[in-house]
Amino acid sequence: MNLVEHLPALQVVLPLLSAPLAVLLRHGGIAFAVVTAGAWAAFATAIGLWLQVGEVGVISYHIGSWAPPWGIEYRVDRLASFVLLLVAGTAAIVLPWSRASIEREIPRELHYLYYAMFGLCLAGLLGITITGDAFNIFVFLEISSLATYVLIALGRDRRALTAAYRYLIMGTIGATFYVIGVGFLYLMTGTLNLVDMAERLRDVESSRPVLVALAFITVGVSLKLALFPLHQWLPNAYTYAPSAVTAFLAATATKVSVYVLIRFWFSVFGETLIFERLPLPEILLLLSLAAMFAASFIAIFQDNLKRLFAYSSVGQIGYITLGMSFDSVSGLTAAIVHLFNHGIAKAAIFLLIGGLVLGLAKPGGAPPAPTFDRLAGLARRMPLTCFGIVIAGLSLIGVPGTAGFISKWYLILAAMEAGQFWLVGAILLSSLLAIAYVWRFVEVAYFRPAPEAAGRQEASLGLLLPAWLLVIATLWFGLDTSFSVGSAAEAARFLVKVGG
Amino acid sequence: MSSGGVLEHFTYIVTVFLMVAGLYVVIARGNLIKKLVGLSVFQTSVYLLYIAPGKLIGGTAPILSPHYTVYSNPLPHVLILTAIVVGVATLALGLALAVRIKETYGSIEEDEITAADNAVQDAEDARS
Amino acid sequence: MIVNSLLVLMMVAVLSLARTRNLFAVIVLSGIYSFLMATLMVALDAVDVAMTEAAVGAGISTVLLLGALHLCKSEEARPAHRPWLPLALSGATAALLIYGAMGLPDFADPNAPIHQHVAPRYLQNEVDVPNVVTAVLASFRGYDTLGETVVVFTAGAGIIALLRRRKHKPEGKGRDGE
Amino acid sequence: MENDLVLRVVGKLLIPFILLFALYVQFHGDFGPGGGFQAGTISAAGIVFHALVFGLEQTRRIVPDRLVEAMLAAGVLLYAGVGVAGLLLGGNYLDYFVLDPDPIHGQHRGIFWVEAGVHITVCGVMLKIFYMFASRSQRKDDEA
Repeated sequence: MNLVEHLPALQVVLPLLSAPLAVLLRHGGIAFAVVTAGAWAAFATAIGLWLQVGEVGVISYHIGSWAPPWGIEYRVDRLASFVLLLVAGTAAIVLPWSRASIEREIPRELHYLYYAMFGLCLAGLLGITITGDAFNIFVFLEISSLATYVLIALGRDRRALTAAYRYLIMGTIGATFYVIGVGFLYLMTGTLNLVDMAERLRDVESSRPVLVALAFITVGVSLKLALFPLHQWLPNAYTYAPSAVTAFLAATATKVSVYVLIRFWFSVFGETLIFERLPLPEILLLLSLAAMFAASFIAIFQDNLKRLFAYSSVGQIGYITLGMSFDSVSGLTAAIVHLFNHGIAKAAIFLLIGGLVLGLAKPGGAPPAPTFDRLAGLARRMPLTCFGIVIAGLSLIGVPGTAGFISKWYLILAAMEAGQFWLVGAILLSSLLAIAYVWRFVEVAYFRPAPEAAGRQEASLGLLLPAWLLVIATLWFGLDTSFSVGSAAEAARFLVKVGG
Repeated sequence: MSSGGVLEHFTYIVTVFLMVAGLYVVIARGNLIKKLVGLSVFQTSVYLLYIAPGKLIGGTAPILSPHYTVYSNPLPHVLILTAIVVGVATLALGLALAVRIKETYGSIEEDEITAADNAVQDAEDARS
Repeated sequence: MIVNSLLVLMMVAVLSLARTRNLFAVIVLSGIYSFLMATLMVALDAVDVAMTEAAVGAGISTVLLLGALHLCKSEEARPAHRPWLPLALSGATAALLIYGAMGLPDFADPNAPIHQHVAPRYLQNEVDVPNVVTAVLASFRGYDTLGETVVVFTAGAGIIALLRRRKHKPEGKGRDGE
Repeated sequence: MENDLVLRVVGKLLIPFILLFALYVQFHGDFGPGGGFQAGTISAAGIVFHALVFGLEQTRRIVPDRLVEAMLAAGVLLYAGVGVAGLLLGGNYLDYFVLDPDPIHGQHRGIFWVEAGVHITVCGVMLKIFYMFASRSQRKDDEA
């Protein structure tokens, strides 16, 4: 057996196997070891695939040795390998972090189930990204979704239950819309393989069922990616989920959905249909702007730090979809690079907030909600945690030297290239809103007096190290862009054929 | 490609009606269990969209036998088998959540739950 | 003809389901709906689907719903306001679906793409299993079925995580940890 | 219901047949409608029937929670394991052709084991859900 040849299968199967093993062994510590090993193996595999794509180009792997379109194909191109790296890398960092935090957030007898669900969620997200089959996307979407609902419901507040229920309803509607769309495409083409489908769609491109399929897939996936105004499930889900879950979801779940949308728009339906015959880019542009302004504006007025950054996520997704709406290499590059940069910055922020609430908890007690009244003067007590949040916050604003600046820079380039100079103003203006919500944290944590004179009481090294790894990554990718922008640009050039 | 008559498309029209009726129950009703029933009707109706076009006149179930030559399309059947299983898994999980919500909130009516949450929110705001 | 009468019956079931406020009746109606669907699947040659839908839709789902209803003991409340927005959304969805469905290949057209492409190879019995659905399910698209099994596993493990009795009570009245 | 003699006798007689029917559905899946999922549901139904006739505690003694939870995981591991076996024998993931020197026979072998995996997981999950709901409602009835 040549291991390198089978990397695509191992990418999903290794984390997938870790989950039933965790349930079989029924022990928190062992489950932690098994699932973390699975996540690290997935990360190593993702690195291997990324290198392999650089050497040989698109990798096609036939599961069960059945050639596509009869069997299910795994297909890795530059974009897929980039997203795989983001998802597996985030999991590899968040899982070790979560050991200490769930100790205080989740009853001990459920720990092994938490790890199993985490492994399933990871395997599901990786499966969505790597597969080249429309129906297989649905199956793995449901694996990751069901695991996500459970992970959110494990949050300590009872509102976690209602958040999970609402997400279950909206997520299932989204998935069913997706199935309807795929059904129409299948009836028109007779195939489920995405490459085969794209080829056969050329004959029936603007027939009515294809247009309807496009509408249903777009709306269904937009529900999952929390495109404004379909984002209602997101704020509560992020606020009340356990800290580690919030960090992982914020960095990966919505990003993988964006990936699915890019895949369908650019690889399956094709740009001619999307950008020349339909007003889709205009609609997406409007919704993106609405997200950038409305969601960021709402974020400013939140009292719970987690909820504040949840709304900020909805706003930041607006930048990603804005990049998609240009139909140009630079626009798509901006979208893909922001998907990556925002993912790591948000994971860093939510991990640090997780460490912060653990620091606020009374000894042995449960962590409280990070409301602003509890954060006054906290920078003196937890300087490293607060400083990390500020740096990652600067990346959300787009300050030069951080990764966020790179994404906005490319976004502005794309807007100018498209001749839409007013958008440059809009992007800068919306960044002011980001300054406002990040400033709220700075003001409370650094300039308000602490209620009681508490000494330095920093989070433990196990909590700080993974989070700071991500903080340093946001700085690193703000200075050295050869990996992030390089991958994104290569992916974009591969996807965009007609435009600039 | 299609004659487009209403009668020829009776199956499709009913399918659409069933789907949308399920969707309506999900989004319009406030009872958590009723919503899940609607969701399950919505998902179940989608099966028809896949299965009905797979049927061939004079065809038979895709179980090969020397007595038949025309078989209905097996692929939609396979896909829908998977979809049925996914549907019941979602339903079971949704019901478990509903049970937990009933235990912690004492209600499974969306309006009452929202009211309870808002009351807590107001109390928190008043404190801060 | 059978198909059409079943379709009409299903419409009646769904309409009364939507209008009824007694949850027990709603669950029974949804069971009837699934059973009608299973019968329809037989008429459409999908015997495997029919068997599963009868066991799952009419059987397991109904049992699960009744069990949950027993634990929740609830009657649906009267809606406080007219649901105009849901009506509009559903109407738009219906219009879009019908617009698309009108362009689909005719019912039972042997020249439709789904009968011409991919499926014919499945009917050549390469793996020597007479029930083609089993062959495609377990072999050609076996990976989907692995995913399906994992979905079932996820739901099972998730329900354990949600419903297992906690040793200490983690949730109080909407507080977060004071 | 637990004290009804007729029911207990009928139950004792019927349950083996239900389980036998499950096996029939499992193995007849190659030739007619049926397969691991349906068969798993039926065998779970047989055990649920036992619980209804003889009481939940009695059934829990025969099919304990530990076993049921192990079944959840074991089925998935078996299914995914068949895929790994394909890898180890030099094929792609889930390649059944390499499972036997005769490729067609290998296909049959692969289908047999993955269907068994589906059966075990589905039966385990159904039973576990039944146990969880049933023990909750018992407690609820006690409280009431």
